[in-house]
Amino acid sequence: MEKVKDALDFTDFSGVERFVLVVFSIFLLAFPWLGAGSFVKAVMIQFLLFSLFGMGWNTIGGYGGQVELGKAQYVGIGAYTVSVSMVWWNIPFWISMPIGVLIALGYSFMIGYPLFRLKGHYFAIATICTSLVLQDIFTNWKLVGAAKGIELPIHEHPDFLYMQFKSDTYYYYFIMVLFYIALFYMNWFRKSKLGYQLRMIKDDEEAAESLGIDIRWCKIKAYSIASAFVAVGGGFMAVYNLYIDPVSVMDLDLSIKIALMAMLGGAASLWGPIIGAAFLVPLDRFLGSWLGGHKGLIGVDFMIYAALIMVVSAYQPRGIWGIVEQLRGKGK
Amino acid sequence: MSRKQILFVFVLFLSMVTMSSALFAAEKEVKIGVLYPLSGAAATIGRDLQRAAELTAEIINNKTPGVDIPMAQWGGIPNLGGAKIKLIFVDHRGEPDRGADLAKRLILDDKVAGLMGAYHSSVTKTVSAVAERYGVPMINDSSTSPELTKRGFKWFWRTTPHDDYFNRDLFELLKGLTEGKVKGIPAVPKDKLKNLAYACENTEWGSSVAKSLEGYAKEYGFNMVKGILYNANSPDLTSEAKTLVAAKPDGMLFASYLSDSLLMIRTLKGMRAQTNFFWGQNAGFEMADFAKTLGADINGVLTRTVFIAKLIKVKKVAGQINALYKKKYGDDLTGATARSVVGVQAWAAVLNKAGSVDPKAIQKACNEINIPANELVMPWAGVKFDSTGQNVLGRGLIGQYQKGADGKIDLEIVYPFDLATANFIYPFPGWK
Amino acid sequence: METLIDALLQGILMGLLFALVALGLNVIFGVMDIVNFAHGEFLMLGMYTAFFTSLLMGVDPLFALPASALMGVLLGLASYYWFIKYLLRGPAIAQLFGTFGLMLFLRYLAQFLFGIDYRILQKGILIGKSFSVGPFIFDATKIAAGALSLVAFAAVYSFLNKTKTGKALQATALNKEAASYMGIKTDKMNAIAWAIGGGTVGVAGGLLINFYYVYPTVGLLFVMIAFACVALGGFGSIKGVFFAGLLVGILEMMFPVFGQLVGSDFLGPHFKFTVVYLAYFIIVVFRPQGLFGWKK
Amino acid sequence: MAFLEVHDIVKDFGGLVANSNVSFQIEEGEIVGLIGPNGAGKTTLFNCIVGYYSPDYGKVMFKGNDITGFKPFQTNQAGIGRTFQIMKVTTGMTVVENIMVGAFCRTNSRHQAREEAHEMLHFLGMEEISEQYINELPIAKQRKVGMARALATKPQLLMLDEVASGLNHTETDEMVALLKRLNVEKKITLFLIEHIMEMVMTVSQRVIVLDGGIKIAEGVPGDIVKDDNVIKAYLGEKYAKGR
Repeated sequence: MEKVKDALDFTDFSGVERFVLVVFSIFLLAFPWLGAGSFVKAVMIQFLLFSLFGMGWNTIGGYGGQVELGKAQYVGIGAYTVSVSMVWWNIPFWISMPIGVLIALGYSFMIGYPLFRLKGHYFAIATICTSLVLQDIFTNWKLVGAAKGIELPIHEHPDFLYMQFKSDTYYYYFIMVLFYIALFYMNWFRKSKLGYQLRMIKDDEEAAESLGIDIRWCKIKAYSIASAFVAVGGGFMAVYNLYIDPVSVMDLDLSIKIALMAMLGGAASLWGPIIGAAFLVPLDRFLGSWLGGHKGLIGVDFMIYAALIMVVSAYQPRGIWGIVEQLRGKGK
Repeated sequence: MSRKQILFVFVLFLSMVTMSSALFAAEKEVKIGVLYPLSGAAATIGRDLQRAAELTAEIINNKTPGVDIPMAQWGGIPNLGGAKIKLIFVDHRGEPDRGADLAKRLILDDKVAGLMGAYHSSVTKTVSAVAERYGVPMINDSSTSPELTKRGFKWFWRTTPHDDYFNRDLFELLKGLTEGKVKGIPAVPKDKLKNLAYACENTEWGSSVAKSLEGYAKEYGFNMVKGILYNANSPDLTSEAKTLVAAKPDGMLFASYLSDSLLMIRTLKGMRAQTNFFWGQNAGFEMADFAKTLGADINGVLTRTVFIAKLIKVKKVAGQINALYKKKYGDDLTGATARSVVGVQAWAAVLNKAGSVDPKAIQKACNEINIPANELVMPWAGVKFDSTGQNVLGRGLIGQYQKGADGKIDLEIVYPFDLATANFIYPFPGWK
Repeated sequence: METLIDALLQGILMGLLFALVALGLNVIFGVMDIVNFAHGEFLMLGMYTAFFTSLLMGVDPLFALPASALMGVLLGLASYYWFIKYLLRGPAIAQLFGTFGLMLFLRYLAQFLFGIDYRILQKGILIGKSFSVGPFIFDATKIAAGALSLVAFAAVYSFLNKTKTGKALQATALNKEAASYMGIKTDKMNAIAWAIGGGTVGVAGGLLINFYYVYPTVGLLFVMIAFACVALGGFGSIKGVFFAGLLVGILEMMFPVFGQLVGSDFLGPHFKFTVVYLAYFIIVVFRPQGLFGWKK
Repeated sequence: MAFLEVHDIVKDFGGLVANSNVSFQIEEGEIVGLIGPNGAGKTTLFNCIVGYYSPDYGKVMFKGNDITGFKPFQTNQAGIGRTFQIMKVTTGMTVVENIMVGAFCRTNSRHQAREEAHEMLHFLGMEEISEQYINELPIAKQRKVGMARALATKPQLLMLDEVASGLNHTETDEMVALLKRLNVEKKITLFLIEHIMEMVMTVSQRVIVLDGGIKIAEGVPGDIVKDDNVIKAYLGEKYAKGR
């Protein structure tokens, strides 16, 4: 009960932040009725999805300070579990998604145990490698469609059990609910024992160890939590796109995007991943959509995107949220 | 200014607005959303596809002298009051989820009458799923995964033949070779080309080609001695090439994109690989850059395709449209780009038959359409969809790169036998 | 047996090139503790430089090497002074993403400037030539690339160990603070590291253009392997990256042959780089500082 | 059975012997100092006990349990706290949050941890800096935060690494008073590495002297100052300079 209270308790934030949160929430709730176009709606879904990913990454990458660049493998595990069990055994989404999360958790413990022997850059590159290995395996694994991927059967009528709807509005509200669960969880997490211990580990591993913290175990736990988060998002991707293949759900690009958004928004802050996704997702989609069709401008959208990443990482390594805090005269 | 004057100006302004909108209304449009990979790994192909589609739309929208098909004299869709086709291009970068989002944009925001694209079979899968969900017709011009038309979709049609056709063509050619049907050479004993080996890139397309090749090899009584799937993004294909060469096959079959096809041929050349023939399953092998880059090295290499510039010898309209394209962009049409031309042609014909942009009417028109062969740039018997949405009148070509008298490398048609434009070079003459 | 030896030799040739690509990455890392994601893009620009120099000036691509080396050095210096310097204030993760941004920027700048076409050189002394030794056939370009890679390694190695600047560079790599007390300017050392890093990868690009095609995203193919090489050999170790490069080359070449010998289609070439990544993971778990690493 | 027993600790860094057969005991409630010249192997010995290094040979017993080869977090959970000579100056957490992390060692409740952290700050008289970041504090305060953090894990034995280095005279006196208070009020056994002789001599009940990795003397401060070996190894040099 105390945990729930903690999760819903935002009182340690400033009045402005809470006000923005309320306004933002009202906006999110009302959004489908504001008459925005479907592409904007699709972008909003992407935004919420990547916020979810980013919040997950933030546990290990932000609070734990570990350069984790292999989250896509867990997106893939979530997406593949949902797809495979739906195509083969006709298992509803609401059963297969938790199974996917469990598999992701189990796998993350298995991988995390050796992985967290490593530190710094060795760790970062090892996370990339594990993700690539899993992607290669899925690319060649005939049982799960290999490179062809898996197509989910389209149901004639909307079906809540299998999460199939005609209108994106339903998907929107579904991912929004997931987003809020994640937000509340993260709000609890940052105040939890593990949250504090991770921040200590990030600051000073030696000192953390002397304070009775089992560093490796803490990191593994955070890594697994992050993996569970992205596996949920992966399951959503499967029912939303109705088609997955190793490239769309397991690529290195996706791993980097997840980490990049959280980091750019502001790692180790509750709002960071949300802000990051709110900047980069629309930037990516709208710029791509506007400029992509124009000959002679191919690549310009990426250059703008890249320049933004460069400027933020050089100017304020704590990300956009860091800039906001700086402007408000808080922190340094 | 007095009130009267203001009123006057206001009325004037209003009337101008109404007039101009009425003027614009006269220029009616039908919007078709086109999804191509305009950036990312397949951007080169995407660019060419876009060019070809644009050119075709221009030909249909404006009366074009010198192109002898009825469509070129329409100046818009006749049954839609001369409405112009407006293609809205979007860039999916080869990402299925981006394709799906863009398809929603095209359908719901841009209110397109239908969709076309998306080259990558994987993207076509998500895009067609969106189209199916919203009940909007999609004519696929350029994805060749056989599975696309095996899904029971009601809003999906495909003009191009799929990979099964092409792979069967190869074995038909081989069969013809043993029976002496091929232009310019006597029959080859079957045991001289019984053993085959393939190397296919390991994404959706390559791996399904591999599967289908194995199936046909069995059916036609050939022996697949080695088959490998490889990663097209590999910086080095030496070990793949070695594996192939080590199997000592009579023929090597490939499904490769551009970068890996170049690397593969160069690597094989470096090893002085010996075999009787090389065959490429389109994509990399038939792109303009393939011949430009490899030059005389590929004298004798085969590629499946649906369009070869030499077709202009046997097909007038192909020559005319090709000339327009070449004049504008400097290249000949290829299998990929010619399919894009047919895609737009099919859309124009369907819209004209439907006489409406109502999806139901278009659906009906698609199911009933029958475009005669002489209106297409392709050497097909026409465009006519079966109940799965597959065009049953399409057929593939097999071309062979041959060094002409002027030393230039050109694609000659060697299959189907009735369209052959040159003598078949067999066996592979060896590396330069 | 013959195929095994052949694979081994080819693997060594390829490995030398992988090592050369990874060398610059490791010099930069050794001195500054930064993993440069944009390294592959340096390679790509080196390739373009050699390509255009050779094409426009009509010289053989081998003689375009100095141009691409120069391009690499300038690129390294420009990146350092105009961008990387400002990244150093932030945590490691911000640095990583900073260089990632640089990577995207350079890649799409190249796409904007040079277009998306694949470009490959047609003419050159060595291009398309091969010769055989006994049962083995070698690409002339690959032999040349391997030999020049050895030269480059020797040059960098002796620079680091024989010259005063090189020793200062090593001192900085070992302990930045101590080195700066001794009057070594960290800023200058960093810049030199970037110059070497860019220069060597520029050379690698110039060599690569002899048998590989260039297009804006070509760097990605090589940079992942370079990462694995650097981490495998040990961050900051020149010797390490050399042997790790060879190891990766040999592994990549031998694995499919091995699969063929045991008659398994499963162990085919489609897993050849998977094996490299897996090997990295396993080795590093048992030896967390890489094969030759000395840094904690 | 003594509170902490160290038997024959040997630690060898690739030929460089840092500790060689060091043995000693500490009784519950004592304040023991560990001194020696630079490079005598003091910090290595500390690290061997706490678990940052595992000794090549020898045994560490704490309250009758063998804790040799324990990881640092395990020795901490067993009841040994430690401080560091150098606090990493980071901006990630405020003072109170730092101390809370220590308190989390014994509780899972955030509210209890926060309460305990505030109690600790109160005990140390540092409530006014609770919301500051460590890098905003002077070095003496930083040290105290480090101690507070370790104390929050409720250790029975607290090992302090050069807790007085860099402090001025008043600050050192305050530190001495604080250590004594800890020993009396909180019943914590203290074991300190120290460089500043005067401080060790005033605060310790017993002193152990290391030189070149070997224990050369052990006894009450009064005797140690007179010990020939110690004077030769350590004091001698220093006194000689002084004169």
